[in-house]
Amino acid sequence: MPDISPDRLDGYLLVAGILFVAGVFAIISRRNAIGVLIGIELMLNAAALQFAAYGRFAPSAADPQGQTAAVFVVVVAAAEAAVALALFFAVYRTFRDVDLEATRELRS
Amino acid sequence: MIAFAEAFPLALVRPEAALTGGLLAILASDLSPGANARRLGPVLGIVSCAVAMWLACAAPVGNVGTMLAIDGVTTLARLLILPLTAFLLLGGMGERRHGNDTGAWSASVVAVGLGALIAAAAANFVALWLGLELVALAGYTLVAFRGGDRRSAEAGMKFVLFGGAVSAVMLFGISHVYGATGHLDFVGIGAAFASGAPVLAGFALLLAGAGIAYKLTLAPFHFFAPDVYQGSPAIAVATVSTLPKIAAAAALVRILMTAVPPSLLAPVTLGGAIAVLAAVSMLLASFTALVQRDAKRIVAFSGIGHGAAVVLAIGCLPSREAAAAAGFYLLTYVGSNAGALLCLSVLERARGSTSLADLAGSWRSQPWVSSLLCLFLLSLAGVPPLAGFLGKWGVLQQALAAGMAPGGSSAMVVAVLLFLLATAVSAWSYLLVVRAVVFAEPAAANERTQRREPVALATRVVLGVSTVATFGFGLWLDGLVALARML
Amino acid sequence: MTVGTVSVLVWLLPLFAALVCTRLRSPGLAHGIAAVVMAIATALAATMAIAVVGGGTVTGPHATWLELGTFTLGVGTYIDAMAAVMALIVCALATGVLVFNAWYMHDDPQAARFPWQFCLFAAAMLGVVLSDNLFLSFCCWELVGLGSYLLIGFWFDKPAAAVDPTYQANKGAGARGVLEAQLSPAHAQLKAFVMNRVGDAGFLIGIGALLVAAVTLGRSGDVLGWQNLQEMAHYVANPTAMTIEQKGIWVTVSLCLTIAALGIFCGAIGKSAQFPLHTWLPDAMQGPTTASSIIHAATMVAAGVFLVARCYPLFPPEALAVVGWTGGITCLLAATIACVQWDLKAVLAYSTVSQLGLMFVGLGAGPAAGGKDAAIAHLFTHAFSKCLLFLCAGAVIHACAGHQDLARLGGLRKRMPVVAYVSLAALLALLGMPLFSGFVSKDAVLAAALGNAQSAGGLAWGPFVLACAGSLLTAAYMLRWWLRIFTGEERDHDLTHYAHDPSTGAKVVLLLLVPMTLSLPWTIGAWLPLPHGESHLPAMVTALVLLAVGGGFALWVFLLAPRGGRDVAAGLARSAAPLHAACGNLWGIDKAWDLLFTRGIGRVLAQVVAFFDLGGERRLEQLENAQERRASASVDGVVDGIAAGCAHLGAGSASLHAGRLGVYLAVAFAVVTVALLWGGLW
Amino acid sequence: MGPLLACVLAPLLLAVACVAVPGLRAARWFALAGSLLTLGVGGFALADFAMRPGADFRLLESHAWSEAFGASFRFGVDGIGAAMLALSGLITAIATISAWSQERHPRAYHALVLVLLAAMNGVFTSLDLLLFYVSWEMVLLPMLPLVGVFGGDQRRYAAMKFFVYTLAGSVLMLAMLLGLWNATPAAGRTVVVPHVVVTAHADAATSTLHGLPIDLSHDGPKLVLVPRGFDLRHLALQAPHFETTNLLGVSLAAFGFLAVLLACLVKIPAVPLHTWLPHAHVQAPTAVSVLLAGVLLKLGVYGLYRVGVPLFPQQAFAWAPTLGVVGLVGILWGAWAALGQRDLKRLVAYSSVSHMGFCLLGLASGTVAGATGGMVQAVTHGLSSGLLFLLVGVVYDRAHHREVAGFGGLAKPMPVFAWILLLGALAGAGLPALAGFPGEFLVLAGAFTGRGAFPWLGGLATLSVVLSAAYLLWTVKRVAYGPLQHAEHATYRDLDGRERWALLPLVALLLAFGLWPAPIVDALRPACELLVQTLQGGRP
Repeated sequence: MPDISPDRLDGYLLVAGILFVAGVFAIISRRNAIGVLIGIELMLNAAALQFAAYGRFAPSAADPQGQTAAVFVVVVAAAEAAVALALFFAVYRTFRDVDLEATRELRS
Repeated sequence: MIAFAEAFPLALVRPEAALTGGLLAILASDLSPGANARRLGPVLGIVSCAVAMWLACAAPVGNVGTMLAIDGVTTLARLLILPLTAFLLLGGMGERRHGNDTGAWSASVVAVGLGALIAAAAANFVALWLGLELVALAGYTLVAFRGGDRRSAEAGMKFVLFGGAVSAVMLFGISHVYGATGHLDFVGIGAAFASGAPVLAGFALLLAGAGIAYKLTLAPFHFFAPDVYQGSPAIAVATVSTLPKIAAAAALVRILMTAVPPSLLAPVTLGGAIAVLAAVSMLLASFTALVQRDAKRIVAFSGIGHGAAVVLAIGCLPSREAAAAAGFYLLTYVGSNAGALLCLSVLERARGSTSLADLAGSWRSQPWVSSLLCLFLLSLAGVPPLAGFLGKWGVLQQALAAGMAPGGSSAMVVAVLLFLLATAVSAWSYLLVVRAVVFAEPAAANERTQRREPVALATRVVLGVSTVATFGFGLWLDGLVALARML
Repeated sequence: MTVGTVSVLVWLLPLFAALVCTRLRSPGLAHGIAAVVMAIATALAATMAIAVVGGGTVTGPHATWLELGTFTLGVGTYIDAMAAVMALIVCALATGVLVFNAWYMHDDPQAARFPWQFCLFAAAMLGVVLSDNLFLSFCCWELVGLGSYLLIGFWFDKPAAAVDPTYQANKGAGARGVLEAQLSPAHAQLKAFVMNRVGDAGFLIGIGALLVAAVTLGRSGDVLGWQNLQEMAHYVANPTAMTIEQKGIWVTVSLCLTIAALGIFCGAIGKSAQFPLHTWLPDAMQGPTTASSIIHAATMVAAGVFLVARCYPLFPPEALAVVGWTGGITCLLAATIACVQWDLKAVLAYSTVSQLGLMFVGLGAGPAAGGKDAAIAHLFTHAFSKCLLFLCAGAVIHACAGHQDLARLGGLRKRMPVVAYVSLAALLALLGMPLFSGFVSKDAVLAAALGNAQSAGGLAWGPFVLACAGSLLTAAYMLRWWLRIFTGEERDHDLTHYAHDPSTGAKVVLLLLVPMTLSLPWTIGAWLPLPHGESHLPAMVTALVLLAVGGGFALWVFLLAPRGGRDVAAGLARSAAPLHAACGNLWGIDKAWDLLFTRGIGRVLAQVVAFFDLGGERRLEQLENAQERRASASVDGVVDGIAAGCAHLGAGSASLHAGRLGVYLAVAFAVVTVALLWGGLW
Repeated sequence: MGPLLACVLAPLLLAVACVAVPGLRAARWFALAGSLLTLGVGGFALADFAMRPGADFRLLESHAWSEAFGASFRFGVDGIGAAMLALSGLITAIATISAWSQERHPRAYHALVLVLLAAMNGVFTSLDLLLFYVSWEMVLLPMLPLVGVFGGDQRRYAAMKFFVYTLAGSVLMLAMLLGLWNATPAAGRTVVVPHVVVTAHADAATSTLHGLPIDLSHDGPKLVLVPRGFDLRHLALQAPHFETTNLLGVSLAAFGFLAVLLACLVKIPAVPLHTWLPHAHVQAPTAVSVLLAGVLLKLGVYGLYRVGVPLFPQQAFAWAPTLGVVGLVGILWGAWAALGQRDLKRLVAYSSVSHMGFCLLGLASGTVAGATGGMVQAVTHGLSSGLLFLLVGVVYDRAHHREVAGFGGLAKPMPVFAWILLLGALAGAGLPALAGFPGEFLVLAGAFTGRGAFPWLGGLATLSVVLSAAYLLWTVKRVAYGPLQHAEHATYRDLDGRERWALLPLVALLLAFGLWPAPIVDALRPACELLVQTLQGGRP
C-alpha cells in the first residue's frame, strides 16, 4: 500500500497510472468517437500530471523541465482536441453519426 | 537581446526559421483580402523551401541548448525534407487546381515539413514530441481535406484518434523516462543510462519509441495507415507517407546514437530485436497487400514494408554506413512513392477512385501516367536498375555485414532472408496494380473510362523529377558512400 | 585416281544429284540426270570393287569432324570387298530403279519429287556402306531413315485406308489384321521413323558403351573407327580383369563390349525389321513400289545385316546367339504371315522380313561357321531377286490400275510375259533353286547355321530349325504368289484385260537384272569365300528337300488342284482355322504395338504426364480469374497452391485490418503490454 | 567505348529514341539495327574464337562504376559468351523481322524489345557479378509488358506468373552477392591460384592475372592479392574461402550455389520449376516466344556456366549428380508432356523443356564432350525452337487458332511451309546433318563417359531420341500431311516474303551447324574445358 501523502511522489504516480489505464480502457472499449477522444485526453493528462509530479520531486528542482513539459502537453492536448472535434463534425456531416462501428467504409 | 542571441544561436536553425517564415507568409496571404491564396500559397511555400534549402547547405553544426542538435543526421534529413516539401507543394499546385480552398493546404504541407525538420533535429524528447505533434496535426487536416467526402472524413477521424492515442502513450513513456533519469535531453538520458539507470527507464524508453514506430508505420502501430491512405486524397497520402518517416528515422537514429548506451546497441542485442521487429512488419505488409483491392491501400502496405526496411538499416547502428543506408533508402523510397501517388492522384481524378476495379485499363486513356505509375511501383518493388533496388542494396548490405561480422547476430541474417521473401511477395502485390492499370481491359467503355484527364505542368515537373530520380539513383552505388561521408 | 578418292566420289555423286534434282520441275529431266549420275557412280563403284575384291582393304581419306579433348569423331571411308560390292549393288539397283520409275510414274504429277529424295537415300546408304567409323555409320544410318521416311510418305496426302474408297476397292480380301485406321502414307512414314528410332536408341547406347570401354582403356583419337574397334575387340575373346571402379558398380570392358554389341544389334533390329520391331515394314508398302523395291527390300533394310557384319568382331558368342534366335523367330513368323496375305505387296514385304531373318540366322552362326560371309552372300543375292520381284509387282499393279488383290488377279502370264518370266527367275532365285544365285547363298546360310548347331549343340539348333521351317514356307507362299498372279484363267476380266508389259526402258531394266539372279561367277562367284565345311552337304540336301516339299505342295494346291476344280487352299484354311486366323491377324503383334506404343505411351501416358503437369484443359481455360481458377493436383497446381496459400495468409491478416479502430488500438496495446512483460521477465 | 558496351548501350539509346520520338515510323528499323549490331559484334567475337581457340576473355573493357564497392562496368566474352551474344543478336533480329508489321503500339513494342536485348547482352557480356545480376533482373522489366500487353487471352496470368516466379527464383542471388562481398576483407585477400587458371589466364608478358599483379618467375605456388569487389574472375579465385565462410550454419558457398542454382533452374527451366514456361509461351506473341525460347532460356544455362560453377566448384561438383538427374527428368518429362499437348505452341514449349534438359545433363556430366555439347545444344536449340515458334505463328496468322487437331494436309496449299516445318521438326528430333544432332550426341557421349551414375543417366536419356521423333514428327503429320482437314485451308497462302526472310537464316544455320559444327565447337571447347577442369577441381 503506497503512501499517498501529498509530499510524496507515489500518490501522484498512482493517480496518473489510474488515469492512463482508464484512458486506455476507454479508447479500446468505446464505440463512440467522442468517448475515444476523452480516453486520449485522460492519457495525455496522466502524462502531464506525471511530468509535473516528477518535476516537483526531481533532484534538480531548480530547472522546471517537468512543469514546462506539462504546460506544453496541456496546450497541445487542447489543439489536438480542437482538430479532432472538427474532424468529428466533418464525419457527422456525412455519416450523420460518429459511431466507429457505423463509420467503417475504409477496410480491406 | 544579446543574451537571447547567445542563448539561442539562430544561425544554426536558419532553415527552420525560413520555413516558419514561409508558413506565416502563407497564412498572412490567406488573411489578406484579394490575394489569391490558393495560387500564392504554394509559391510562397516553394520559395521558402528553396531559401531554407540554400541555407541548409551552408548551415553550421552545433547544438541549440539541449533542445536541438544540428549534425550530419539533421543536415541529411533537411536535404531530404526540404526538396520533398517543395515537390509536394508543386504537386499540390498541379493536382488541386480545382479545389475551392484557400492557402490552408499549402500551409498544412509546409507545417508538416516544418514539424519534420524540428523532429529530425530534436535532441530532446519534448522537442521531438512537439515536432511530431506538428507533423501530426497538420497531417490530420491534409488527410481530411476533401470536404464533404465520407471517406476523407472517416480517414481523418481514424487518423486523429489513432495518432492521438499513440502520442499519448509516447508522452506517458517520456514522462517516465524523465522521472527515471531526471533528464529529457538524449545526451542526459544516455549519461544516466551509462551510470546505471533503473530498469523502469528502459521500458519507458520503449513506450516513448511507440511514437516513432507509429510515424514509421511499424507494426503494431501501422493499423491506421491502410484506412487513412485509402480514404484521403492521393496527394495528401504522398505527404503523410513520406515526411513523417524521414523525421522519425532521423529521430530514431539520434536516440539510438545518444540516448542508448552502445553496450545495449550492439547488433547482438537491440539490433537483433529491431531486425526481428522489422522483418515481422515486412512480412505482414507484403502478405496483407496481396489481398487488397485498392491501389492506395497497396501503397499503404508497401509503405509499412519500406518503413520496416529503414528500421532494419537503423538496427545496424552505430556504423555510419548504416545510417547512410537508411537515408539512401528513404531517398529512393520517397522519390518513387511520391511519384506513384502523384500518378494515382491523376488517375483518381480521371476514374473517381483508386480501387483496382476503377483503375482497370486506364493505360488506354492515360498511357504516360499509367506507365510511370508502373515504373514507380516496380522501383518500389526493388527491381534493378530502378532506384528502389539500390536502396534495398544498401540496407541488405548493412544488415548482412552486421550479421556476418564476427559475433554478429544471426537474427540479422534471418531478417535479410525474410526481407528477400517479402520483396518477392510484395513485387506480386505491386503487379496487382500493374495488372489492373496496364493489362486489364476497361470494365465498360463509358465516358469515364474514355476520359483523358489533363495533367498540369506542375504535376509533369514533379513526375519528371521523380522519374529522373527513379532511374538516376538506380545504379549510383557511390551515392551510398557519399551519404556516409556526409554523416 | 586412288580407290579412296573413288569411294568419296561414289558417296558424293548421288548427293550432288539430289541437290541438282531438287531444283528441277520436269520429271523426265530429273529422272534422266539422276539415272546418269547414278550410272557413273555404278561404274566408279565397279572399279572400286574390282580393286578390292579378293580380300584387300583400302582406308580412304579421313577427316576429323569434331575434336573433343579425349576423343574425336571422324568422317572417312573404308573399303573392303563387302563394302565395295554392297556399294556396287546399291548404285546399280538405284540406276535401274530410276529408269524403271521414269515409266512407273509417267502419269504422276508429283514424279519430279522422286529422284532427289531417292538420290538422297542412295547417298546416305552409300555412307553407311563406305563409312570408316561407327559414328559416321550412325549418322548415315539415321539419314537412310530420313530417305525412307520421305519416300514412304511420297503420297503424303492420301487418306487413311479405312476412309479411302480406292483402297477399300482395291485392297486384298485377306488384308485382315491390318489397322486400316492407321494405314496411310503419312502414318506409315511416321511409324517407320519412330520404330527405327527405338532401335537407334539401342544403337546409341551401344556407341556409348564403346565410348566407355575406349575411355577406360585410355584410348584416344577416332575411338569409333573400325581399326580401333577391331583392336578393342580382342577384349571380347579374352575378358580381361580390367575393371573400372564406378560408385561401387564394377564394369568390365568385355561387359561394355557385350552391351555395345547388343546395342548395335538393337539398331539392326529396327532397321532390318526384325521381330519385334518388324511391323513398320509392311506398312512401308504405302510408298511407291519402286522405292520399296530398293529401300524396303534390297538395300536399306539390309543395312542392319551389313552393320552387324561390319561390327562382327565385337560380337561375343552370347550376343551372336541372340542374333541367331531373333533371326530364326523372325524368319518363321514372317513366313507364316506371308502365307495368308492377299495383298501382293504385303506378301513380298513379309517375305523380305523373313529373308532378313534368314540372314541374321547366318550371322548368328558365328565366325567359326563362316556365318558372316554366308549372310552377306544371301544379302547380295536377295537384293537382286527381291528388287526384281518388287519391280515386277510394280509393273503388275501399274498394269492393273492399282489393284493388288491376289484373289482377283490371275492369268497375267499371257498379257505381260516379260514380267511374268522375269519375276519367275527372281522367284526361283529367292527360293534357292539350283543354278540360281539364291541356291548358293541360302545353302551357305543353312550350312553355317547347321555347322554352328552341330558344334555348339543344344539351343544353337533353334535358329537352324526355325530357318528351315521358314524356308519351307517361303517356297510355298512365293510360288502361291506367282501362280496366283500369272497362271490360271483371268479371275476378273475387266481388271486384267488392259494389262500389258511395261515400256521398253523398264523392260530393259528388268531383263538386265535377270542375269544377276543366276548362279554365275559374276553374281557371287569369287567375291566371298563361302563355307564348304562338312556341314555343307547335309545343309544342301535339307534345303533341296524343303524346296521340293514346299514348292511341290504349292504347285499342287494352286496349280494342279484348281485344274481339278478343287479349292484346296480354302479347305486348308477351314481345317486349320485358328492357325489361319492367327497368321491373318499377324499374330496380333501390330495390335499389341498399337496398344503399347500409339495408345499406351503415345496417348495415355502422355496425357497423364500432361495432366500432372498443367492440370488438364479445363483448368487451363480458367486461369485468368483467381476465383474461378480450380485447384489441381499438378505441378502447376502446386505452384498456384503456394500462391493461394500466401493470399490466404494475407487474407487472414487483412481481417485484422477491417476498419475497426477499437481492434487496431487493442492489438497495438496488447502487443506493447506483451512486449513490456516479456522485457520484464527478460 | 568498346564494342561490348556498345551492344548494351546502343539498344538502350535506340529504345529511348523509339519512345521519345512521337509518331516514329522507323522504330522497327531501330530494333533491327540494334540486333544487327549485337549480331555483328557477337559474330565477330565468335569467328575470332573459332579461328584462334582459347579460354581467355576477349574484347575486354572496363568502365568505372563504384570504387568503394569494387564494382565496375566490366565487359568481356569467352567462347561461350560470344556464342550467346551472337545468338541473342540473331534471334532478336529474326523476331523483329517476324514482327515487322506490328500494328499495336509499334514504338513501345520495339522499344521494349530493344531494352530486352540490352539486358540479355548485359548478362552475356558482363564480367562483373553485380552488373550480371542487374542485367539478369532487368530482363524481367520488358518481358512483363511484352507478354502482359501484347499477349493472348490469358496474358495477365502468364505475365504475372512469369515475373513473380522468376523474381522469386533469383531474389536469393542478391543475398549471395552481398555475402560474397562481405566475405572479402576490405584490404583484399591473398590467394593461391590454381594451376589451370594460371595456364589459362596468366599473362606472362605483363606478369598479371586478370589485371592483378602475379609473380610467375618462381615455381612455387602462385599467389595473388584479390581486391574486394564483384569481378567474376577475382571472385572465382577466392572460391575456397567461400567454402569456409559461415552463413547461418551453412557455408557461404553452399548458400550461394543454392541461390544461383535456384535462379538458373527456374530460368532454364528445369522440371519441376518449369510451369511458368508453357503459360508464357502460349500467351506471348510469336516474336516474343521466339525471343523467350531462343535466348531467355539460355540465361539459366549461362548463369551456371559463368557464375555457379566457377564461383562454387566444390558445391557444383557435389551437386552434379543431382543436376544430372534433374536434367534427365526434364528431358523425359518435357518430351512426354509435349507428346500430350493439343496446343501447338505449348507443344513446342515443352520440347524446349526437354531440350534444355540436355544442357543441364551435359554440364553436370563434368566431361568436355558433355559441357561443350550442352552449350552447343543451347545455341542450336535457340535456332530450332525459334524456327518452330515462327512456323506456329505462321499457321496462327492464317487459322487464328493453334489446336493441332484443327489442322491437316497443309502441305498441299503450303508446300514451303511444310518442308521447313519438317526440317525444324527433324532438327529438333536430333537428325544428323541438322543442328540439333551435334549437341544432343555430344551430351550423350559426355554422359556416357561421365563418372558415377552418369552412364546410366545417358542410357535413359537416349529414350528422348524416340520421344522427340514421336512428338515432333507426329505433329508434322497431323499439321501438314494427310488429306486437307478443312476446305478453307486450301486457300491458305504459302509463306510470304517477310516470313521467308525471317526463316531463311535459321534454316541456313540449322544446316550449316549440322553439317559442319566444328567452328562453333572449337570456339566453345576451350572455355568448356576450363569449366570442366574447374568443376573437377572441386572434387574434395
